[in-house]
Amino acid sequence: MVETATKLVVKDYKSDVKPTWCPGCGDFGVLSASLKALAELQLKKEDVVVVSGIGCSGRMTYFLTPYGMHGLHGRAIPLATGVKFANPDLTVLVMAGDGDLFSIGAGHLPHAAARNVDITVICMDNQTYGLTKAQASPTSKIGHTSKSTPHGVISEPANPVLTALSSGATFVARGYSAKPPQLQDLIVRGIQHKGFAFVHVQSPCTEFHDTFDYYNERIEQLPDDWDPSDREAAIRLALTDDREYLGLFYQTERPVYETTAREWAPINDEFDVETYLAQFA
Amino acid sequence: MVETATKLVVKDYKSDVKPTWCPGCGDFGVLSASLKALAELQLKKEDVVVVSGIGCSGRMTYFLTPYGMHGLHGRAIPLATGVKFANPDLTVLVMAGDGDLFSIGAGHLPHAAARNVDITVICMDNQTYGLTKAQASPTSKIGHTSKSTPHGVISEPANPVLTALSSGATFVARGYSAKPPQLQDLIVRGIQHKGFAFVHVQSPCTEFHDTFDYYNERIEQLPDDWDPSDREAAIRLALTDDREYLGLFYQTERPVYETTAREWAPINDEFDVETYLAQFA
Amino acid sequence: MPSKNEIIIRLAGEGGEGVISTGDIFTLGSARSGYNVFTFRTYPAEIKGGHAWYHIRVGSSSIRSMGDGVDVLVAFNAEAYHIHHHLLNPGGVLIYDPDTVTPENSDAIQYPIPFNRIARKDLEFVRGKNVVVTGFLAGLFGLEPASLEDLIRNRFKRRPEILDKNMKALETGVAYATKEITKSDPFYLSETNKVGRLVMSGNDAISAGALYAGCRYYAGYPITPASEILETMARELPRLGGISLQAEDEIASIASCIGASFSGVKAMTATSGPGFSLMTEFMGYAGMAEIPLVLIDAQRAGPSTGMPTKLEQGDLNHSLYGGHGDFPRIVIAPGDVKDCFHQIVNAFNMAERYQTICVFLSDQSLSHRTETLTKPDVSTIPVIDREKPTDGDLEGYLRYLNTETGISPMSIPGMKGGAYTSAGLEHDEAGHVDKPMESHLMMVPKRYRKIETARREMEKPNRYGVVDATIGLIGWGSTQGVIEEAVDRVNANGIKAAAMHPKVLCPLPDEELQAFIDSVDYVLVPEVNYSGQFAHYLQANLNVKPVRLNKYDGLPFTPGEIVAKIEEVASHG
Amino acid sequence: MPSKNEIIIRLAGEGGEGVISTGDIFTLGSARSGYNVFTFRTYPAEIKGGHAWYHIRVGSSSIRSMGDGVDVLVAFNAEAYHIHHHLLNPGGVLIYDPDTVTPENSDAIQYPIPFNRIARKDLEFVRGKNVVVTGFLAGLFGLEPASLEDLIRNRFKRRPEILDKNMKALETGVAYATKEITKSDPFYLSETNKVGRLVMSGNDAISAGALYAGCRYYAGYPITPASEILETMARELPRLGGISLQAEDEIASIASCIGASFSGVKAMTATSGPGFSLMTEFMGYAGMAEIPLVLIDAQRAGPSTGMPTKLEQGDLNHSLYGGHGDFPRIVIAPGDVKDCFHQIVNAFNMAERYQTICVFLSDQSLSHRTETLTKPDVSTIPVIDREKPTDGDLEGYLRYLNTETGISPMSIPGMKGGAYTSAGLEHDEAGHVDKPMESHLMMVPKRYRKIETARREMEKPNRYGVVDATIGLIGWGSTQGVIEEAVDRVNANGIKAAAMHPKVLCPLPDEELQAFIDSVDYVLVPEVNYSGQFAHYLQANLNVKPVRLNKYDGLPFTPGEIVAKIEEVASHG
Ligand SMILES: Cc1ncc(C[n+]2csc(CCOP(=O)(O)OP(=O)(O)O)c2C)c(N)n1
Ligand SMILES: Cc1ncc(C[n+]2csc(CCOP(=O)(O)OP(=O)(O)O)c2C)c(N)n1
Ligand code: SF4
Ligand code: SF4
Ligand SMILES: [Mg+2]
Ligand SMILES: [Mg+2]
Repeated sequence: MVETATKLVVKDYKSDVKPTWCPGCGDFGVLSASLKALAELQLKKEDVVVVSGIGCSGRMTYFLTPYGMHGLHGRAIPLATGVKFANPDLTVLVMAGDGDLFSIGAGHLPHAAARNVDITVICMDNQTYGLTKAQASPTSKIGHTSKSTPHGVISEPANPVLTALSSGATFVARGYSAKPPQLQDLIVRGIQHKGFAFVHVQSPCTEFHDTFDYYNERIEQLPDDWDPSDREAAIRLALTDDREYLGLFYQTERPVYETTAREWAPINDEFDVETYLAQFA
Repeated sequence: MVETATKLVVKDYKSDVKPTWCPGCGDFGVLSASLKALAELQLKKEDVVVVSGIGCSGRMTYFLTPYGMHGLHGRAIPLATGVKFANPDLTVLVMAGDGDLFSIGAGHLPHAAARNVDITVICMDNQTYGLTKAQASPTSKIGHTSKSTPHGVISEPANPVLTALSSGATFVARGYSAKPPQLQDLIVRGIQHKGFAFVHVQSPCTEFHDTFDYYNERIEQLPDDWDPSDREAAIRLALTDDREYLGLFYQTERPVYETTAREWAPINDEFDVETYLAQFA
Repeated sequence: MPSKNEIIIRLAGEGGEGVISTGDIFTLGSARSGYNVFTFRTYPAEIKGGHAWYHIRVGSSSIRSMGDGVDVLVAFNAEAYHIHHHLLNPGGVLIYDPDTVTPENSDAIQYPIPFNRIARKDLEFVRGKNVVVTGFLAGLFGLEPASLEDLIRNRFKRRPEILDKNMKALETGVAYATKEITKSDPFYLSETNKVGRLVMSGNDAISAGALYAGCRYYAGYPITPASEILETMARELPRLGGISLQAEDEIASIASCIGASFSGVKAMTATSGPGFSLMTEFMGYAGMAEIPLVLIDAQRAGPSTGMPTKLEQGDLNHSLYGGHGDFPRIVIAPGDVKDCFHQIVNAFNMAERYQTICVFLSDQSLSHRTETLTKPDVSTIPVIDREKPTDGDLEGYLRYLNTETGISPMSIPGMKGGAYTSAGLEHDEAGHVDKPMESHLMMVPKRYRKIETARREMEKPNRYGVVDATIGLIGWGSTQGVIEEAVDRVNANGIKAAAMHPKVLCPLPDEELQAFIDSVDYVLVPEVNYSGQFAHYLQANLNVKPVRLNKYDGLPFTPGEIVAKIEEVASHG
Repeated sequence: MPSKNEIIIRLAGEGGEGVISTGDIFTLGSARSGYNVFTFRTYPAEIKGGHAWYHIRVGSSSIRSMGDGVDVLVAFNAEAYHIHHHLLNPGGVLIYDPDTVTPENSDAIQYPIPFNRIARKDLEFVRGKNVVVTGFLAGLFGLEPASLEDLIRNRFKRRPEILDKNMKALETGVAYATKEITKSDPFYLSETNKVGRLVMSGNDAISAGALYAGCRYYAGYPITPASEILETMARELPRLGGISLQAEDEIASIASCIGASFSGVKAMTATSGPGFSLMTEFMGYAGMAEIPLVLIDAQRAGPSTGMPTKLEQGDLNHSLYGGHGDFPRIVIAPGDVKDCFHQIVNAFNMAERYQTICVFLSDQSLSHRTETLTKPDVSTIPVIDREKPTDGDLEGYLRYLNTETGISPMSIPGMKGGAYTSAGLEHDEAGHVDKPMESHLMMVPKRYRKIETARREMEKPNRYGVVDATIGLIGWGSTQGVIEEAVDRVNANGIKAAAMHPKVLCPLPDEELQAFIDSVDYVLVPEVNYSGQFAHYLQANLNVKPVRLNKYDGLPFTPGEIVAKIEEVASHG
């Protein structure tokens, strides 16, 4: 059958480059969930662009076969915005670290969320700066000692899910790299969602800040009867800090920027320079 | 009496520079409330530093007699952080625009709030870019047409109070430039507050986007029995968009960064270079 | 008295008082009537208050600069009179409101007109003052009122309640000039021909040229004097299927342009100094990842926030050298408004062909000035697209193929077989990052080879002026017209001078420049900055120790300033 | 066979395999035993995997570079053997694990040692492999084990469970060298004197010097190869009453430093290329508002993310020219580790005295290399504070007083009568911004005058080498030692060469450099970048067309490379 012949499988999305992550790194779980999500959606690899930041997490693009942009530290979201705006037919994913998205890049996420750009942002949160070898990150917990905080962290940790919710993201979820099937499902639904989707992933750094045990103890699924249309309730849950909820916190529909922006005028692709210049005659 | 002789009055804080704002500009209300707040607190002008951004709002420093830093667009908060960290005895105010704080500077406020830096940030929100002559700002409402959005704004407006609340600010209030006494009071309490205080001010731009009527209709005081210690309730109210609540939304206590940071070690101001170098011998 | 049909007019007064709008209407009216115009305007960085002025040179023959001095000063208030009256040329005209200005004795021709009183009392329309003045000028210099009427009708078409009042104000101004005063000046705008001319600002021409070049993605953040480009693109792009984004800052602006260009769409951002500095890191990314991008920097006086509404050619250094590490870049500076159209197309062509960042240096005077120009003949202005891989290339596709020209065919998302990861890390031909040292040794020269290719292929600068010149002027950017005017003037007076004004500054057309330098005895480099950035750059690259002429008061050169320096050089020679 | 007491050792293997820690322990052990050391290390930008190596030159006389080739190669795996074995000098030694490496026939002396098996089987401690190797090297070259034992004790003092295992591993390694193999190489580290020497990395010396200079505020964002400075400052500043901040990004880092400096505290930030580019806008602010600030750029290979763990002197252009507009800046590049201490104090002194941004250019090799040095004699290194207003100045205080030196006394918050607004807008002497054009005409030259004052007052570069040199080398930054070594070597062979190595690059000590240039026949400028940024800068400022020697493979020069170029120049001469 023609159909089975063209069916895309995980291997089609996996590049020949061997991941350079440390053994056990949480990012492997994110990679495998992403590969499976792409296969589940049967996306053509030439129609997908993965934009990454700089960090261990940012190496992701090299391990995948779709188009990739390994961008600059903190700037994956605005890069991805341009990729998507220029060609809305593309599926655009951002895969970046907690430092990338919530430290140096903290100014961009709220704007992309407010615009409801139709991209899916996956935050690979390890509560540390992996690539630069173990400084504190904005999501590091109070008291965490690291190379850059020898006396312990004294800032309130960033709350990625809360930030996404209060910035106007229309899809907000949390996964865990030790639970790839659920993560795969959240990524699939994030991609399917029309609008700005944010998937927060707890993805521990086994080399410098192994929090697997910590999370294994604290994770909890959202209640079965969870109503993802209730933003206030989602915020309330995001504020809880003794439990780490997993699942789809919130989803809503709102016009997508790049669609609305093109609806402003009947499109006439040709630029008629003579007519245009006539206004200055 | 010596006491009355040294009493500082509004005039002591007002410089000789005539404000260059347009007649009726909301920023006049912020200026007068600030002057009165400084006088109410009897702060010595040499012990106050006002750090401003770039915009009509940013001109504030020139109209005041305390020390001032007219900084760069979007960077008033990190500048003020350094001013305060270097000398915690100073009273440090940030006075900046909506563009300053929530567009180009959006990445800084959450970090200063998380650190609980003991500064008071006053956002002079006119929902437009005044100084560059009327482009849309992050707080412009959907549909607002401006020079840069001839077809209308299509991004969800930023919600400064909500952002401050979800970033961990320990004091969050809203005033209105047409209500200077309340604004004065909020600024006074913001300054008195030990930690990161955020005062959102609706301060309309009469030249390009006059929203006085709009706000006059929509403002409402927080209920008398409002409990400013309830963060969830504050967030709920911040999410309301048919009414514009004024008053102190939220206040809490948390360790202040620059205090805690100095508590790490018994302080010995002298650097003994010989002892220090001995570790490398 | 012979009539003079070229006039230098300066309107001056309080910002927001109508100085700028009077200037705009009069300029456009003159241009529509077939005259050539050239303007300069400046106003305080504040919205209201402060001192603003508008300078218009208008005439029937070609006009290339602000000219020297002022023939006609319209002083809206006493401060304006005091600041500008000493600039009046002999036989010049002073127009003022006798209720606010008391001129000293001077040999200027004086026309008092109580425009404030006329507006307030006669017209009961205080804000009509500027239109009264416009009418007065039209009446005085014989400009057909018809084109002004059209302009006013257009300007107020959505506000009928004040349209009539403004028409009345215009009429009153004209009548005052023709009936209430006795014309004793020689200035008269005679009939002229109207064919095929446009009147545009630099920012208008940049936007038009960008759209013509195929720009379909724009992102920018407001900043003086670049904001009009954002505003035009926001209006025009949607109907062309493009998108314009007011980004959250300049970093996001350039980032999203790079994303869009990666997606295959021609992209541009525009800013001024502070934003340009913020874009530095991404300039290097475009250089490293080889992504075409046009970055317009409308220079204003720096450093830092500087003087946002004043002129300075102060960002050449940053264009040429800004950013960490070694990477290739194109730098282009247009010479006048017409050239803005031409050179922005060139900028896109070069960005696309050489797949890197192209910095386009306009400035406050050029972006905001209005000039008349002949309509660009677009049939002579080719549009070049980046090279894409062929089907053959896509088998075993190597994004960063190490070619002789340095140019590697660039695939775009959607192309099957073309997938690669664009990288700011050092990478090999395939884009892989695992052998950085070997890659660096191959890729650094490959990237620089594109610049050598560009140097071979690009338009070369022309020589202007007499063939046997002993003094050679080398300029860049918006000073082209004023330099050429100065050259003409000294040539007419027996000093042999010539000029060369390269538009592409990087790569530098070094052969042509060196030949020019070698052909003269003295080289003079006039530029609007303190440190002599261009002179320094020429010294580093060529065999030359130029005489420098630097101006840094925030204003453009006048031809006389350059003439004086040429004469000084000539007399020391 | 005469024994050689200088050895060039290279350890190479998989990143994370212990290459770096073996190198560190051996280097420190040697230094503690009184030898001089000089290292270079590089590893992949990834955390795990990839190829890493550590280069140590150790000996009893002064050591100024990596040296040429390799005397002793320790190949941790086959790849390491293949990449590096051709670098072995004649009579060199190959140390390898016969279980993983099969060397080709060669004249190298071969010492197989099955360190993997020893660690796994004999010691039952797989991770002890690197300590076995360390012990082996100590045994082989006659290093006293005592200092190594101390180091290991220190390193594992908080993990007693593996301390003993490591001590055992060390012992086993030493024993293997002395008992299991027959030493046939000439290398032997003889006794030496231990007095008054330190062993530090560039980043150590920078941090120490900054603390000595009075730096009490630090803000930075992690980045290779600057992060250790943040880490040191975070540890040390609190007990000195200072604060160190890991900021949210580099813009906030520099902003908060400028705020702190405005408050009167000496402030510093450190970064590498990408962060440096992001700081561009604030460099101009410091220049315009005249705020003292030290900005360390530990250069790495660019452009863009480039090669984060490799060397390049690629950010000189950005230091000199980066940023919009014309503003004065100081640029300093230290020559070696000891000089890092000296020059960072100088950087603070100059930043404070001239109230502007001082860029301090370290690089990946210098920041991360370990060198032995004589303890700096701080009594000869003055610390200068900024000029503050006197009580007299505070009457009618003018923050930006237009003085002859360009330096205006700077008040700080808390000073009564000293209040002013620091401005990025152009301002007059009081800091007022309402007359920008007049102010600009006064203030631009005033700000530049500080640079002329600095040029007069600053330390001048020394000449190194023979007095009657015909070839002059001019270098900058971390290449000082290798250039001097090359000069010594050619001088010994009859070529007359000399070198000048300015530390303050801006203002350029142009008189001294021109005199040096004029005293030789040829000028050679070696630098670790492709485009020759320093040569270009010299050409722009001086009368010189230097011969260039550019290296851009991410590694430091070896003396031999420079010697070869000098010989080439000499033979063409
Ligand atoms: C502008 C800039 N600043 C700093 C760096 C250095 N840097 C590289 S990755 C990184 C942080 C990595 O942390 P995170 O984003 O959490 O990613 P992770 O490595 O933990 O996956 C930093 C600071 C850089 N590349 N660019
Ligand atoms: C980096 C940079 N980008 C852009 C500008 C231009 N600019 C000056 S003020 C301003 C926005 C002003 O808006 P806002 O912050 O809301 O202040 P307002 O004038 O409305 O009080 C902009 C974009 C600048 N000065 N610096
Ligand atoms: S350092 Fe941490 S985040 Fe980076 S690859 Fe290793 S385990 Fe993963
Ligand atoms: S433009 Fe608007 S914000 Fe600016 S001074 Fe005028 S009224 Fe105020
Ligand atoms: Mg991380
Ligand atoms: Mg505003």
